[in-house]
Amino acid sequence: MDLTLTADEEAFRDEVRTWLADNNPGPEPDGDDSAKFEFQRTWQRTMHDAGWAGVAWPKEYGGRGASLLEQTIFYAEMARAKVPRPANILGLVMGGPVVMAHGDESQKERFLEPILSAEEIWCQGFSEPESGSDLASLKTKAVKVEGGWEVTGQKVWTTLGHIAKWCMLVARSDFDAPKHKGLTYFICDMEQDGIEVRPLVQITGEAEFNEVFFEGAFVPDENVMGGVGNGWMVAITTLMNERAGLGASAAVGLQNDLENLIELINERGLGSDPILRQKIAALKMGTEALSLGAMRSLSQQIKTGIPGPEGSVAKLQWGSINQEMTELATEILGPAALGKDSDWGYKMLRSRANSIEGGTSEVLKNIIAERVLGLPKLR
Amino acid sequence: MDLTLTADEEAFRDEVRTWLADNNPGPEPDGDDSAKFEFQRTWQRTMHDAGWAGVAWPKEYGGRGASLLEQTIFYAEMARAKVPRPANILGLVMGGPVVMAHGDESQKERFLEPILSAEEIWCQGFSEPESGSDLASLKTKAVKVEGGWEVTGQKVWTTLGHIAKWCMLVARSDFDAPKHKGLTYFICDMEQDGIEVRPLVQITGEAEFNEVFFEGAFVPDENVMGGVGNGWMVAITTLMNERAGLGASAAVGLQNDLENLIELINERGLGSDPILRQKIAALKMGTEALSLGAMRSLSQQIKTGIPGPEGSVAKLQWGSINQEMTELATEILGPAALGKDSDWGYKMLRSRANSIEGGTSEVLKNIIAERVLGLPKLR
Amino acid sequence: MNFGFNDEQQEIKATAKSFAQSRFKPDVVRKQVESEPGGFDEAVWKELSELGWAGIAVSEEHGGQGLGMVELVILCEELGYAVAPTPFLANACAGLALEWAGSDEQKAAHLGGIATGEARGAVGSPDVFLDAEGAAVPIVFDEDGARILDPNSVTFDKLDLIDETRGYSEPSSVDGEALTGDLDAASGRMSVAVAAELTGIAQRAMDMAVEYAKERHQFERPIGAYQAVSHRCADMLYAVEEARSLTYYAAWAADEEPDSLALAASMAKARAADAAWEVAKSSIQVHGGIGFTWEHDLHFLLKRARASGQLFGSSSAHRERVAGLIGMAA
Amino acid sequence: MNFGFNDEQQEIKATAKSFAQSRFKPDVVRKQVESEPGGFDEAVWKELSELGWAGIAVSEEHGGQGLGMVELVILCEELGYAVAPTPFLANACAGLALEWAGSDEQKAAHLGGIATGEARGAVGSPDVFLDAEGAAVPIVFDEDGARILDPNSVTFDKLDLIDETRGYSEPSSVDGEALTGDLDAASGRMSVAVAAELTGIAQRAMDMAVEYAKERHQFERPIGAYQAVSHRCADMLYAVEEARSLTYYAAWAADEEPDSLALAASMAKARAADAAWEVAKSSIQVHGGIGFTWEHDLHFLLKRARASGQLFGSSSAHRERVAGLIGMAA
Repeated sequence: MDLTLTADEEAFRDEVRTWLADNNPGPEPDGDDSAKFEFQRTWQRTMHDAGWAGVAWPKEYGGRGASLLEQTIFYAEMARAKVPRPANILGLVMGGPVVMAHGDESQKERFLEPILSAEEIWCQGFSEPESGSDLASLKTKAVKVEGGWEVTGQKVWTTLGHIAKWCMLVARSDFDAPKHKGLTYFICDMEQDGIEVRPLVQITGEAEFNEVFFEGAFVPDENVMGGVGNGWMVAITTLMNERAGLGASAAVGLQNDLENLIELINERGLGSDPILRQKIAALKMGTEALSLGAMRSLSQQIKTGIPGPEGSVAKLQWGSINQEMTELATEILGPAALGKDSDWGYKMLRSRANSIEGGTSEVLKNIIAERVLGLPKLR
Repeated sequence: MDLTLTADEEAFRDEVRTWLADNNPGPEPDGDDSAKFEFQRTWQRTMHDAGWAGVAWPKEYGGRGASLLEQTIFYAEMARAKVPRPANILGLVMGGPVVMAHGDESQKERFLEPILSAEEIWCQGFSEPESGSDLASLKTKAVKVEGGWEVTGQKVWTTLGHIAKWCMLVARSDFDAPKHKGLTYFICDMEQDGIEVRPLVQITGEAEFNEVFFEGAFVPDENVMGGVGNGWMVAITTLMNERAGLGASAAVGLQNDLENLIELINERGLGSDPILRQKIAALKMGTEALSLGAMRSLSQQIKTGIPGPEGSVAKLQWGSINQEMTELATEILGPAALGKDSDWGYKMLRSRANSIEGGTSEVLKNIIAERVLGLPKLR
Repeated sequence: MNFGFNDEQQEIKATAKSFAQSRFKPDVVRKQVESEPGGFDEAVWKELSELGWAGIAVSEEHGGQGLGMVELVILCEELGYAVAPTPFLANACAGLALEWAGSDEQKAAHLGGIATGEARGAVGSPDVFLDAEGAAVPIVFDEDGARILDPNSVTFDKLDLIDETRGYSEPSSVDGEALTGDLDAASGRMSVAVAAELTGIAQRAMDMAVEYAKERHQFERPIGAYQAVSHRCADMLYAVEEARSLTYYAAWAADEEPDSLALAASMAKARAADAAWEVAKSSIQVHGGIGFTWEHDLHFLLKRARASGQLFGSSSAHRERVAGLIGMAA
Repeated sequence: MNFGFNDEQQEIKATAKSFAQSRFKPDVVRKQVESEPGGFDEAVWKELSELGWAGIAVSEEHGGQGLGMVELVILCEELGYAVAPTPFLANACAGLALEWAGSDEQKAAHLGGIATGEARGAVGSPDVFLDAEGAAVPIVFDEDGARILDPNSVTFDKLDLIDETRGYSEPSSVDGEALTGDLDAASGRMSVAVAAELTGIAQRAMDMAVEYAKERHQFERPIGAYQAVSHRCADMLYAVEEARSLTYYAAWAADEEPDSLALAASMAKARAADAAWEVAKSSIQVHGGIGFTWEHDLHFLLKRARASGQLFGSSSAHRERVAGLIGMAA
């Protein structure tokens, strides 16, 4: 057991840290979302020019081909340096990987480079109003037509739907096949009639997500990913990518927030409050456990090559720690935290979604019970 | 809304309170269980001679025919006066009521009086090793023979099984009928060969319960209760009796314990500990809510005549409050509470069963979800 | 002993329910919030006042109904259930403050207008006032006591809080004419009124969760058939019922057993505040994504629960008070 | 970076597991408790010592294996998993106390016997000692520091605690020869050793719950198919894994990054103590009635979890310490 970095690993970390220090564009601009987004796009270009955008991608596809550990170090350093997230995040962590895993040569040729350069933004069209946790029950239908498919239906929770060029779209191409079998994974061009994108306003008052309405939208045959009828399998591997390696960087984010909270508490002269001290200690322990757990599963994965289900555990832990921390912060701030301009107040409201987005806590616990503990599935 | 007692109710309470003050036999003797039990038997006789043993029973059966409210007052006063429980508790709250509800004249003639006088002790033969929550899956079988039934199987969690004269026994008399239909409710004489009673030692080291093994035990036809094949219905009504009206007296018991705990805390100079103050206040609020909830449902029942499911809620609340309180007390006492002779230590261990006995928390929540909230049953 | 409503109280409850649910339909509340956040409909306030509710707990000699806390609590709970944008609570609390802590002159001067709703009262702290805009009798509570502010010399700067179903503002000054009576008697009752509103909010959030759990299907079952959801709903029920039991008891104590008020009020306020917040959060979890959207009504409940929960003392402050009142040595 | 065991550590773990599970089979533990509560099998202790484990973390110059806390933690976890009646922990803690806080003379005098297991060490507080009966080097820790007691002049009165898988006693006197070295370095490591034992207990309680949830059927389903049970088990998993991550980290820090030991040790001890207690309770709930019976092994875990959880400071005391170490102003 050795939790220190090897010389090489340390060299890599220093390289990352130095580069981030030199190129950190600073906090995102206030004001309208499109300004924020252009800021993120520029930032991703900067990253790409230095070869960092595709840190996890193989060299052959323009990535850096970093090892699992290096990726983790990179994401953790990003969180540590508090740099913005790259504009095309879904393209980088989901779109690219799925094209590399399931795409043919021409698809790789067509899609990969513009993802790295943030020239073409990607969004995800999985969830539907009637299919939140139960992906296999998707109803959006794709009908075979001359040279391609015609898609009709509604998707929801589509981040960047209004800006994206491409949508990772899972739709039902065969209504006679059993639930899981009838789905196909498409790369759908968002720039066409027959697609309407409406912002979905959250309880925080902002609109991170969209609803997307498909009314006979066309997808050419060459944009089918992984073959007709394989949509379920392709989508699942993509979802795995979403959760993998989350732990380490998430923990750094929590650690940053926790430090701010402790500062806040001390400023208000509450540092000696025994109840607060117990709660802060518990949050610290949870944050450390999350980060250490990520390192343990990473070591495991490096050794065995198999990604464990720890992503689900980490997601769950992160969500509950974040909810508890933001709630505690707002309790301390009192009425001030109820102001619409309060940063902690916003975080507190936003955190309510942490136990829903990217897999509800209930679904994650099912996964852990079944896949980790081997408990029987409820039939 | 009026939470004060009417003149009559107050008169009744004063009568009870005075009588209990004059006749309280004091704490149970230490030492062996049989001494304890005889003490309880004598106490029940004293109660019966004054007409209190059957406080809830109709006058015609030797009871006092007290109103629902009077019963509640009586039980609360018993808890308040910290008098022992009557020896034949199961006979009084389950055996008697079931005979009165489902028995014929000769059965009433035969069974009721000796219950009140504690001459004949009753025990309950419902649970089996394989059937804890799932009563309908009982396997103990009753085979028709000349003049009666021959019973073979095993029962568990049988309080007083070693002392009881009669066992409220639910067994499967028809293996072809659907689960719920094939059960019959018997009053089985425990004083016969073919019945073996073994003490069941708990994690506390004592044996409150027994395992009872039936090996061709005989039950005459006249001891069938409510008719062959009606066992399920008869048993369910009995279980209702077990939980009804629990709240009020349970709350008094918790209130007594809470006062002792506060005294303990103050003695140790910990009364000003902010964390303890929060926890104690929460326990007080839970205890008050339990007692008030019992009064609310009682008023409801008096008005509508229908007993609500509040018994299940109260059972659940009581259990969790008792578990939290005993745990807190042992934390405060530290290592001293780990002594086998520690009263709080014993209570803490014993409380672990509160969320299991008389309906597990899981089953109670199912009941509340289905019967109170009308949520769909899991099929 | 009858821990239930008498006929008159039941009639009040029935009327209040139908009034609240017809005048403050979800889409009406939404329109109010989206068109004029923090505002309310004067016409509906007039209507409500004409029912005598503005002065339900104001003594008859001062033009009120002369009813008690139990009756007031019934109204607060129903209006809370509807997250009604109305100055009812603020006005009622001002009435309680004057009724229990005001001098005869102060009562004579102000209670009449509060009872008719034509010269509204409002209450608040130096940081936050409730529905003070346009109020004739703003009363501030702070560690120095309570004072009636002069609406002509004090201005109220609107605060943009997450709860937009009610008007929050900050007073430019907190100087005024002191209330010299029994402030605990007043603030205890004010806490009970808020506890009732919070109980109504918790009940509504639970009802929405239960209804959704019956309709929504995932994996070929209504989600309410899964214990992760059904047991969550069962937990909501205890929270709601505990809050209600303690709140009704506190209201009754205020009317019939004032010695118990201090303890009862703190227990009620702490429990109801926690119940409303926990149940609202839990209801969002049951709803999943849709519960996190602006277009769904749950967030009005969540935000009101948070804001009202902090009025007149946090839950931990009230628990701390409870501990002292039940004999924990300081 | 490799947060996993190296080959030697894996070999130790494998040996420890098979040793603990063969020598401390459930029925063996039960027989020990029922025949001689608080006692242990000298022969097995001798065997364990001959494997070099009694002195695994004792420096080679004093006859030990000279291995680190990581290796010690592996043994503590496996022995905890088996709720083994053995003086291993007490002896190991005494070794740590001397190794890190003893003078050269004290080390020379006592570590040898501790390393061979022939002159056992034991640790405790003025209230409670662990397996001190027959120990040659009893060391007391209290607010005045730590002292080696003279076994010939001190008697240990057996305490009848609910945990009968280990010997607890009270010393007749706590005077002795002071340890003058770095007591924090010693007690931090002692806490980590206990945290490891507690992690093993939590793991065992979880394994039993999961196994039972797969076998036990109610209402025509294995109970593990119900979310009330399966999500309970999932919650156990985080508790166990959090305890393990923090414990391994603390052990590593003790060996490689001593500056982090104080914080790491308190985090590990607090988390592991709570995990063991919560998981043991939760496992009883999964088992239902049978889990409440003496004939089932769960109560040995529950009671050991409670007793070990209080060694060297309660969880809240350790959290309090954590708060101070991460910058909460006193």
